[in-house]
Amino acid sequence: MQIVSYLIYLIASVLFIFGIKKLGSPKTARQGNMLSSLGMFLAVVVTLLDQRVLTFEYIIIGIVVGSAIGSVMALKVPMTGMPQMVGLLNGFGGGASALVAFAEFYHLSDVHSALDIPTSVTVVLSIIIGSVTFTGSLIAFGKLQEIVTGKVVKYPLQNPINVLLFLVSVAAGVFFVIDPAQIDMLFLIAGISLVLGVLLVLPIGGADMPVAISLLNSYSGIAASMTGFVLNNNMLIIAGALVGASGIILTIIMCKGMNRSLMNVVLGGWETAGGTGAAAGGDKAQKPVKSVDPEEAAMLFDSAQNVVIVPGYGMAVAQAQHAVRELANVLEKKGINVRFAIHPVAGRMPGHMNVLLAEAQVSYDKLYALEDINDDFNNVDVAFIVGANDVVNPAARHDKNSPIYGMPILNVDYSKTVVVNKRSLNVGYAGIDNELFYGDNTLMYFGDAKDAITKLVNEIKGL
Amino acid sequence: MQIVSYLIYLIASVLFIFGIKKLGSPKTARQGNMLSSLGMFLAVVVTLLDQRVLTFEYIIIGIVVGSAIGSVMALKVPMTGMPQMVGLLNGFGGGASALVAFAEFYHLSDVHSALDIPTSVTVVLSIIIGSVTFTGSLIAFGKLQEIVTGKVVKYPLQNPINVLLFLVSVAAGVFFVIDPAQIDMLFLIAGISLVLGVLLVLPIGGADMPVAISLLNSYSGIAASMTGFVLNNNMLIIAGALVGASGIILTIIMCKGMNRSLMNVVLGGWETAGGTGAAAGGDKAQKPVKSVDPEEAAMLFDSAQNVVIVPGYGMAVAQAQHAVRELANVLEKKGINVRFAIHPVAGRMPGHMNVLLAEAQVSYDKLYALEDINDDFNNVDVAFIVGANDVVNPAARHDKNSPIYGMPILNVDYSKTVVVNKRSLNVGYAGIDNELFYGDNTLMYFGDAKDAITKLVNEIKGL
Amino acid sequence: MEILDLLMLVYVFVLAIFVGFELITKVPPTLHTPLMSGSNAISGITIVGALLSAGAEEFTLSTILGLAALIFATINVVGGYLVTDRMLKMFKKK
Amino acid sequence: MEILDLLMLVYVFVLAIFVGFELITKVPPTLHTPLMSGSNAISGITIVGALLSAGAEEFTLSTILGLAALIFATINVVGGYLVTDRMLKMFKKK
Ligand SMILES: NC(=O)c1ccc[n+]([C@@H]2O[C@H](COP(=O)([O-])OP(=O)(O)OC[C@H]3O[C@@H](n4cnc5c(N)ncnc54)[C@H](OP(=O)(O)O)[C@@H]3O)[C@@H](O)[C@H]2O)c1
Ligand SMILES: NC(=O)c1ccc[n+]([C@@H]2O[C@H](COP(=O)([O-])OP(=O)(O)OC[C@H]3O[C@@H](n4cnc5c(N)ncnc54)[C@H](OP(=O)(O)O)[C@@H]3O)[C@@H](O)[C@H]2O)c1
Repeated sequence: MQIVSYLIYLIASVLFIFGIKKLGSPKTARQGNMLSSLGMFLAVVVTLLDQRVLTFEYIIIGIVVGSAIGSVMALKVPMTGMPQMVGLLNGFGGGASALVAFAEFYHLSDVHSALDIPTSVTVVLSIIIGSVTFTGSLIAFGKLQEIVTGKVVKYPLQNPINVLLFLVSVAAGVFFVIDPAQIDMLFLIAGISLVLGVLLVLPIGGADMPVAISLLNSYSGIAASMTGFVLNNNMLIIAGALVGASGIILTIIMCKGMNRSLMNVVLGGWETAGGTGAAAGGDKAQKPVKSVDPEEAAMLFDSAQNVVIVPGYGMAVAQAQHAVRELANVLEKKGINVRFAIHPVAGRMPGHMNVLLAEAQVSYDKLYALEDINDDFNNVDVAFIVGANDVVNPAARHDKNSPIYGMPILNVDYSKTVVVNKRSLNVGYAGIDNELFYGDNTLMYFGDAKDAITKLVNEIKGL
Repeated sequence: MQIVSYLIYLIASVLFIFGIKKLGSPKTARQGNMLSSLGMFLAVVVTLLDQRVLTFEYIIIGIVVGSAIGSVMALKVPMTGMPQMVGLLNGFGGGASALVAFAEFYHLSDVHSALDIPTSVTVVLSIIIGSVTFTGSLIAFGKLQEIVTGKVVKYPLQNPINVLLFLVSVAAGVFFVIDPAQIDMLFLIAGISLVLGVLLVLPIGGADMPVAISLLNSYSGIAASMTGFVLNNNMLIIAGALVGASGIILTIIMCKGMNRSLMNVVLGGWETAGGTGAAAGGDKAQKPVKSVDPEEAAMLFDSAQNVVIVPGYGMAVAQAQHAVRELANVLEKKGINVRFAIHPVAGRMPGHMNVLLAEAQVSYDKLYALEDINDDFNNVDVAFIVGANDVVNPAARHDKNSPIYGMPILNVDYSKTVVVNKRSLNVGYAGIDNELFYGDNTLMYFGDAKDAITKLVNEIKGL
Repeated sequence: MEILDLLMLVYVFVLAIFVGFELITKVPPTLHTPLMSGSNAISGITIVGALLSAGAEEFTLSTILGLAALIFATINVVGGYLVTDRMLKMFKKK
Repeated sequence: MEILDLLMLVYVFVLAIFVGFELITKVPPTLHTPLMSGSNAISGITIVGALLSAGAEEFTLSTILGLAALIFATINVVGGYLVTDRMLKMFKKK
């Protein structure tokens, strides 16, 4: 019997691996997700046949309640709320890991007199990682949902306190491993870790949350692996490791795209990040910008051959993806070539723009990655920037003092005309002014993205 | 102690993985090979510290003798002899696996009264795979070295006999697993497997040997994994699996490149493969070809802007890689742009041309893969084919009846002029005529590649 | 659990990290958001541990903890896979 | 060896196959010949088994077989790595 379940666990692990492999292409991605969920289903069924599972009432309650809550969340969340959603789900996963470690501890100490060292070490690690993930993710969710302040929260002795708390929980862990009867130690560890999760995420700026969530996602994978070590179950270890790798890689991609170190993000480095940019407001008024109204903009588009649309965080805020798609349709009907240029860190999470445009039914072969379109801006008549800012800031190319110096950007300023749609001259995520707005070939088209683009579309239709 | 050695085995496994990872780029490849050999070194050292190793005399003898033979072989073999060399080394690896399984059987039956089932199953598998690999590789070596006939050897009842032998050895294996005291069964299995290795490889045509060697390489990896199962050693399993995957992937690449199924190769399908092509000789004489002498060829090259050199198996046979490199130098000195187009299955093993040109010190950034250069032949003034034939046969594009129909080829016929150097109008590996030779823009430049190109270079220098 | 058994598990862990690393670096940026939520769903695999704890015969503290863990893990799994599927359904080429 | 222990090893095997597959499909054709000889050298890892057999205290049949295996495996390892290095040394960009 146990052999069969081991074999099926192996099959489930292989399904997880294939699931992620198939996520490598939009064509097979959905199938991959199904394979992965099939793996999960097999894992659950096999576990229910385990000899340790004797009563099913609580299980049924748990699964029904959990599935109901999960489904409602999944079907209700708007696409723009994805970052929060992942954060919240992630928190539940971490919480579950910590709870399982506790339950397993009680179970084992009923059966044997004392836990052996590897088991008690992994119980402690599971509880630490799971608890930090739980509260950390909840805070991240709160920040993105604007329940908790999005500001960088700094308080005196911040780092010393965190280090101290961490050391205390490690010490408690050591005591517990030496004498696994000391259950108080486990509670102490859990309590401290829950607090630590809050303290670690609170200082991080709201706009940096996706990095934090991705990192916590990685932790929750590692927590699952730890649970696998406790239960001596390879499948948990494999699944957890896959998630751990995924989280850490996405975190690194985001940090690279933002041109910042992970340390800088985690320690709440950029106080201005995500701010309103009052700091950079000083000399802004002096420099002249050219602005256009819907009619002029429409004429510009009408006479173009080659248009590239560059969406950014503002498109997500304004929920303007459908309007953008409408614009592309109208232009294409006029025989104009329309492409989308997607910067790797446009928006607030990796692939953010792609998901929104997919929602608005833009075909994914019209979406070009930075390296595939950047050499072609010379041939572009109109580059239309929709709520993007940092990802098109030419300072990244030449201004050594700029905080984003060295970050790869979309070279929209090389096109014949640049039309920028945003509500004001305010700064974006990085909190810095953007010289693109003052360029000779730049025209500002002010307004909320959704409104402004709807107006533009109507004008073009009227031409 | 055992913990330390397990940990170091883990490190060695990771080194093997990194070693192969670094083979992903020519810049890091050499370092990768060193990491991999460091892994092997660690594995050997740790094993020597194992409590089972008590006497060192035989070990020293074995290592000294083996290293001496191995080094001499490695340093003496010419680059053109690589396929044989790999085949031979591979055979030794397979042989070692079978011998270890035997030795382990004796050792274990000294210690315990009876072997348990998993152990005896893996002992049997190790012996079968190892023995087949051993004799199979020796025959492959012999065929390439022209000690054994390179022809497709067919005899009556070929497949039934092989199947029968295989079934007998499986039956003997089952008897052995049921009663592991029956050592005769092991000898029977080994004997049959050794014969089977010969019978399986003998029918395969000489030119198909690289496929056989690559497949046997995969087997020897699997044999190593089996030994890992016998010894309960993860490192062996991992290393073996890496080799197994590598062998099978290269085999598939070769089969795809040749547009044939693995079955077709293994069952000795193409009797004409590697033949002299008398079959296709019939209508050859009728069609007219244009041929050039060194002087005319030199003038052609001299007036070109863009030259692409396409090497094939003939370059390897003639050892003409140095002459080719000399040609490229001379042309480049005249300001002519020279590139090399490398077909994935040019030559007789994957990467064959690359190794030869690297030996002649051609910089690897001048070597273009099929997909990187194929769209550019329209802009090429002279395409110079050196001993290639099938990989430039346009029939693959349009002649549905051709055995190579559908195989991707280098579109040399799209260039302004094609100069083909080979000794005659004879066929190549696939045994089929090549319409390229009769094309309007094709000029044949007959002669052994090394001589002919040396003459050409002298003429060009003299211009 | 013996230390040597633990080491066995470490091997599995290390190899799985390599597999994960190689596969995930191949996922194109277009699919990074679904990757994030899809891999998050996989991390709900602790549901297995939760089932074992929630299904114990006697109703003990372990069962209560297990039930809570089960609810949490189920939310993570069901929510994660559904939301990922919802996103991926939208990725189309026309 | 218990069947369950064997299954543990099967996990390792399966994962290693995945790692191998992902890594090797990334090796460019330029390096396929060194890949072939380099991975062949790795298959000489049976040298570990050979050492264990050749180093047994008493001189038995097992030792003789082990010695033969050791010589074979050493040829494979030393020859394989050296010849691969010889090839790779030549790959240069100028
Ligand atoms: N994608 C990721 O993975 C990720 C993760 C973490 C951080 N980041 C960071 O996020 C930034 C992304 O760059 P980005 O160019 O996409 O965005 P951005 O630099 O943050 O700029 C967004 C712009 O959108 C405008 N906007 C806001 N609401 C709008 C509305 N309703 N209508 C029209 N415009 C509106 C804002 O200007 P107004 O206020 O004037 O309208 C703002 O300047 C980068 O700095 C990146 O490093 C990205
Ligand atoms: N690379 C691999 O992995 C691999 C593995 C297995 C099979 N194959 C197969 O091998 C073939 C490779 O194609 P290929 O175009 O490289 O070779 P090919 O089609 O075999 O043709 C080689 C040509 O070289 C000429 N040649 C022989 N010796 C010569 C010399 N001394 N000087 C000048 N020319 C000489 C021969 O013509 P003359 O006799 O007229 O001189 C012959 O036609 C493909 O069919 C492929 O499927 C490749």
